[in-house]
Amino acid sequence: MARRGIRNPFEVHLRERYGAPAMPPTQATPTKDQLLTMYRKMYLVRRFEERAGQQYGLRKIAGFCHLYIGQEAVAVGAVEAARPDDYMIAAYREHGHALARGADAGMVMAELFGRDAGYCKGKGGSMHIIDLEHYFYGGYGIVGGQIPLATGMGWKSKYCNEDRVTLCFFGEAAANQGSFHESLNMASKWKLPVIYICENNRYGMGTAIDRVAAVPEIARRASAYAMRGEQMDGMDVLAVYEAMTDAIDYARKGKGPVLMEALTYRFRGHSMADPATYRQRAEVEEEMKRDPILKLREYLVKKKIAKEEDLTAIDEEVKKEVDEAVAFADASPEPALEEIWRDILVEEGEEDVKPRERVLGKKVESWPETPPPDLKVTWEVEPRQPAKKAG
Amino acid sequence: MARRGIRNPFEVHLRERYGAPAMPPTQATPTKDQLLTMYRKMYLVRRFEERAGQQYGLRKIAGFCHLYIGQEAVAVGAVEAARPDDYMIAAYREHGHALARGADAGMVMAELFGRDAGYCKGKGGSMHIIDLEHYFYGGYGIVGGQIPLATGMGWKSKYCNEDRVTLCFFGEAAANQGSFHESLNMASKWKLPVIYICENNRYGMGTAIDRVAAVPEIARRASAYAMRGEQMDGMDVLAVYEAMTDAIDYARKGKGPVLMEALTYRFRGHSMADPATYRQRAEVEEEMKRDPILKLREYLVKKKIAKEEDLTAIDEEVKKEVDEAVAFADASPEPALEEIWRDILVEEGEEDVKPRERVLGKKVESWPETPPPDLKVTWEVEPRQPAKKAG
Amino acid sequence: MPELMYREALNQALAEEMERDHRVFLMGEEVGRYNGAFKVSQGLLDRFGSARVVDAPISELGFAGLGTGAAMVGLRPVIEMMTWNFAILAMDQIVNNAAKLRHMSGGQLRCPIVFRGPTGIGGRLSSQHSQSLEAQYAHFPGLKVIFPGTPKDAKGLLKSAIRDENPVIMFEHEKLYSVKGEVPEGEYTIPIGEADVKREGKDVTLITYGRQVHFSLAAAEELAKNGIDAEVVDLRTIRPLDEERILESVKKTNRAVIVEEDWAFCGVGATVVDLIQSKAFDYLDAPVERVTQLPVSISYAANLEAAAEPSVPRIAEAVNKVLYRG
Amino acid sequence: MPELMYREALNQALAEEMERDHRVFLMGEEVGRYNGAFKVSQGLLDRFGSARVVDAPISELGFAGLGTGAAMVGLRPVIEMMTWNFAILAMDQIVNNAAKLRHMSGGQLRCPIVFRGPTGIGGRLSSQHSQSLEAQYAHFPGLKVIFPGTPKDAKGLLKSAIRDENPVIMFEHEKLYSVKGEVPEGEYTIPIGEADVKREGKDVTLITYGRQVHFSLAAAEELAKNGIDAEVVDLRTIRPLDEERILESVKKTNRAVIVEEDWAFCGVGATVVDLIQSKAFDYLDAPVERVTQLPVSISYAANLEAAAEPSVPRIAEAVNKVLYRG
Ligand SMILES: Cc1ncc(C[n+]2csc(CCOP(=O)(O)OP(=O)(O)O)c2C)c(N)n1
Ligand SMILES: Cc1ncc(C[n+]2csc(CCOP(=O)(O)OP(=O)(O)O)c2C)c(N)n1
Ligand SMILES: [Mg+2]
Ligand SMILES: [Mg+2]
Repeated sequence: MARRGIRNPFEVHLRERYGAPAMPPTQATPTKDQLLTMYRKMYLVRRFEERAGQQYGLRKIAGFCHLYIGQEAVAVGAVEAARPDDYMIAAYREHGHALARGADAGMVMAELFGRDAGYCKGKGGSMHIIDLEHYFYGGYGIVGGQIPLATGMGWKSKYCNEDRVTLCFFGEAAANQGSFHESLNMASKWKLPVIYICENNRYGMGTAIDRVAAVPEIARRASAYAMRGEQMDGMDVLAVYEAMTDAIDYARKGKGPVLMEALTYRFRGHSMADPATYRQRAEVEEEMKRDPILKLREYLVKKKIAKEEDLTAIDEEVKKEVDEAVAFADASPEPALEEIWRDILVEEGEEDVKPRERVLGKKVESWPETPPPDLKVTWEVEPRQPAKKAG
Repeated sequence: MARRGIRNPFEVHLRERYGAPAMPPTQATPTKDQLLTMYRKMYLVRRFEERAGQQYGLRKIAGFCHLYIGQEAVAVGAVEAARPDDYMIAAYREHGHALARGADAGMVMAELFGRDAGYCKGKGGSMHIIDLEHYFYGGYGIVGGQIPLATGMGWKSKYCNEDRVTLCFFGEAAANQGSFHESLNMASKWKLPVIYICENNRYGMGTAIDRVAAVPEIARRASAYAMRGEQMDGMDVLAVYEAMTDAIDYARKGKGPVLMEALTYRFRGHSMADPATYRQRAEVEEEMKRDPILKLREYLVKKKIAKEEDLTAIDEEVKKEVDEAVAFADASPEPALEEIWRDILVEEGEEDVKPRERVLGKKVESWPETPPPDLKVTWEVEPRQPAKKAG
Repeated sequence: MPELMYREALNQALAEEMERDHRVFLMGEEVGRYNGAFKVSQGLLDRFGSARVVDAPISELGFAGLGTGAAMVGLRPVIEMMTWNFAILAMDQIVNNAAKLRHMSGGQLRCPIVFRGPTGIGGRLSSQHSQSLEAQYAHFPGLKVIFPGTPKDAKGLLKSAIRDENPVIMFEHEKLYSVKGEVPEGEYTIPIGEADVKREGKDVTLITYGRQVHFSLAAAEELAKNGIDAEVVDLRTIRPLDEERILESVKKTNRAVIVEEDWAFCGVGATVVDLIQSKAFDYLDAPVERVTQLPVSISYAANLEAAAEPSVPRIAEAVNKVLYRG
Repeated sequence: MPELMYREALNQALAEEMERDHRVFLMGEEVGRYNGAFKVSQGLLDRFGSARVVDAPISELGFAGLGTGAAMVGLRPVIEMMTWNFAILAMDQIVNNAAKLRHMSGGQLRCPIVFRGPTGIGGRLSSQHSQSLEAQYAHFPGLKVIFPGTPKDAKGLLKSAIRDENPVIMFEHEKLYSVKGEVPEGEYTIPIGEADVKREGKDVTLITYGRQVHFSLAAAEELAKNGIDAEVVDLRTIRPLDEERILESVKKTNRAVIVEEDWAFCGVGATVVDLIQSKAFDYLDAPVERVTQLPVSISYAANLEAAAEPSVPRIAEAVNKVLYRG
């Protein structure tokens, strides 16, 4: 089977399914273009994050800065499986998600620098990268706080009768929050098109998930919501792509939400401030052998989809792009002081900011449409059935 | 089997077990005394609640007043299976729990009247009956709010190396709260001796649980916490007694918490203010056929454990007790006005109020002991194991 | 003008706005088949269907966040909290998300949502169920906070709130739902941010909002019998505060009493005192007095509950104090 | 006296109290193996074991409630909130349970618990992570609220809080943890409810708390160069407020400036203004001024963050204003 072949070179975890039965696999095979795109994006995220880490060391970035290094396959594989106008939302470890979605690296870096040319004018910083042009809704700092938001985004799609899905990323430690429980119950009951993607990197800050969770395999918890739950190898971009293709198809067809658990690992500390002494060196080294970028690279070469040189050329391009991003961020001034009063409340008649238009003067073509006031709501959550008087 | 025999005359639901395997049944057979005590208590609760309803009609009780009629078997069976010094806590539908525990009916009624002779000096009212003499900790009005409290009470027992368990009652609608999720995860992870007893009366106010829950069989959700979960027939006091005896034994032996789901029904509206028009008359009538008091009565007579006359004599005694309770409450004055300033903060050196002592001048013998400052904490939540430095 | 109950006025506002804009939906506990715990949503499920009038599970944090997320992508949710006491569970979504989306996104996102529901001392419900929480939300930039005292204001302000592009927190008082008042026929709105002089007077200014508007007006009538002519300023909106109207009145009367049901400590009235003393200090003939709930938890017992609340005699007493009378 | 960092002083307080009373345990995210997100609990797990220094799941509502329940039955929990921003999720347990147990039970229950953790503008963390929330808790009867500004006060107040029979909310400022100060050797406590005059002066009273104590002292030094002699009153406890010490100082200087990092609207300072104007109106030579955070959400950008905070020049400006100077 071709699909099995794709996963062959990787040491994959079993793709298990819990709860509601999964759909038959969709046999998603990425094209060569897609494979190269995924390679490029993963390397972009890696390189970007390495440079962000450096810049943090140079004190050009401050506050918390959570790097995505090691987890690149999750965001990149998921984005590749989704439509560009599917909604996407994440937590504070979201530089990679924004970049995978197509955000401008320079403007992301400028945001990390707290500069005017950042996506959020430097107001949000590392934890709040938001790029609506790419349907990327951020970037949230309260653990678990974005999970109800995603549920509402899914609600909107159902309400407006769209076939859009929402991808919601969060960590395994966030699954211990009440917001997870309340959201998944509602999403399942109302069959909202949301894919809840738990990036299980095994640690929430310094705490291993099995120290604080009775059921550390988050996908298993789907059964408490009569929801489809599934694990995928988060260190294997093709496994993610394949599993997410299935899951998205399922949700898009209106069958309900899915809880996906990506088994992954972060190679760095929780944030730039964390020396990560709570992990054994051997464990980290073992996991680094499963580096998702190296894996894909080996696969592409072995399968003769690309030559070493082609990939090295991509690497070089990406390095340049990231160098330029840093230079771009460096060159941007701080936001003007009067910005302090802006964006607290929407003023009468005020338009929303389109970052690339504002910063680069580019005409922004894609932007999430707002439903019109006269939209037809055809959905019924449940049959109308007034009860009769009791005795 | 004798135990099967006990349940014979009743139309019981299957006693299912989910999640962690249950212990072998303990073959709990109540003695004749216990059977009569349970009968008496169930009828006391019934009668008390009927009179409370009347008094509400007479405007002697105000605010919200949630009657327990129909659900008596749950609190009574559970209390009978527990030790008197096991902790117990419930929500706002708790008159029955307090009475089952042995609270003075007159003082409960006085609390409902908002009088000085009430358990809480009339400050708490119907939703906050608290009787520490009987290890009954209330009485809480925020749906799901008592579930974390119970978890902390169980924590204390473990911390102090007691073999005490905590019984925590809540409704099925409360299981949709984040507090349920967060509590059960911690309790299971730390193997706290808490029995979470979900009284599934099928409605949270006017909303049937299957309208708002993806998994309306609450016990099934235990699997998300690797916890023992089990359903019991909440209209059958012997089934409750038996299942709870097992569950308490399991928790007391340190095997961890249990999620028990009592399938029950409330015969009245959500509160006195609720006409309950959201239920079909036929449904209510059908459920009333399963009246737990009638069932036990029939069983006692059929099994020749008691004669009709004996039970009628108990009924008469109870009626008198409740009449006296009303008279007692009527005779109590309102709290003194300076009470407004008391019980907001504990003042230096202030003693805790012992209600029966304060109101009736009785020497209170049993009272939850406070652990001494020099108690030995022998429990370790997890092995101490400092991690080595990562690379 | 026809007389309507406060709850009916709110119901009209909801129905009109849902008719006008199909992006508006109402979600909360018991809002649908039960027609609302306080019957504010009477008939709306039948009229608008179950996707627009939605019975939520008891998951305040979850559905407050769901609404916020839906607002982020263009819907206009009205989230009913059965009471604001329960919404403390949802405060994170309101304060950390709804109030900050515009800011964190540097102007990309907007969050047009209304969180509304009853508050205050509802009557014999004890301490968990009898809280005033308007100061809690008014504290945060990024939110608007309204608290109408009459059916007319309730309807007009709710309509403005639903049309507002920002998150609006609306407090309704449990004991006002059955209070009647004149409500104009046909379309009208009342702008957020405008206080209303409910009674003109020249001797003292009573500044108030919510249910206390009625107590204040009653006190003004009492005081009139003693020849004291009180002006009653109904804030209606707590944030943004109508500074101008407050100061104008105080500069005229030179004396102010603030009447609020909430606790005094860090309450709305404290902010009004601050405003007056900092911007009209020289006009004041006496320190500003406040009539608030006593600094205690509210009891179930009738006498303790009543004694803790503001009352007409307590208002009159405060007025006499600022007038150096009695 | 030895110099200690604020975090070390807190650590000492915890260790001493845990030694003294075995009912005391510390629970929170990362308090154990990680030794605390801000290292306040450094070494405590090793010393006291995993039942007394407990790494909790990210379930703020759950473990705040667990602590409250444990306190109800006789333990004395210290619940660490990684920051108070996250504790908004737990507010229901604090406000609806811990603060009301004594009341609802008519005096049967007590709830000796400390909720503590960092707060304030921690430095380049944007709006969700930079909030001041002391006014939120100070609002409610049934809670005590403390906010020490120095290592000495931090240690002494935390020890008092742990021994208190009531729920105590303790705010620690993120930026104070590495600030050093003298801490007496040996056993001492600082009573809850007592303000402290950190600098005596006669021209104007600066009333402040938390990190702003340092800004206020720095401003006083600046002002001294211009011949202005400022008294700095450090509240230390926000509720109950030390009314006496505040009024005494204001009656002496006749001028007051309140300096707080929190937002102004319904903030602590508003209540202090109310106190002063209502009880020392005739002593005031000028309206009370407030220096607070601007009414905006805090941005990540360095310049916007800095401009929103109180600062020495802003304090000096306010002092000049109440002195009708410059
Ligand atoms: C409600 C809340 N509690 C605590 C924190 C502090 N905190 C930030 S990230 C984090 C760990 C989260 O771990 P996980 O969800 O697994 O995501 P990861 O960082 O591994 O991507 C914690 C405790 C927070 N930001 N919000
Ligand atoms: C947090 C919260 N939300 C809503 C309410 C209003 N309310 C009180 S009881 C109730 C229904 C609870 O149903 P369930 O948990 O099944 O218990 P039952 O009343 O059936 O015993 C609701 C919605 C509340 N008290 N607290
Ligand atoms: Mg993680
Ligand atoms: Mg129920």
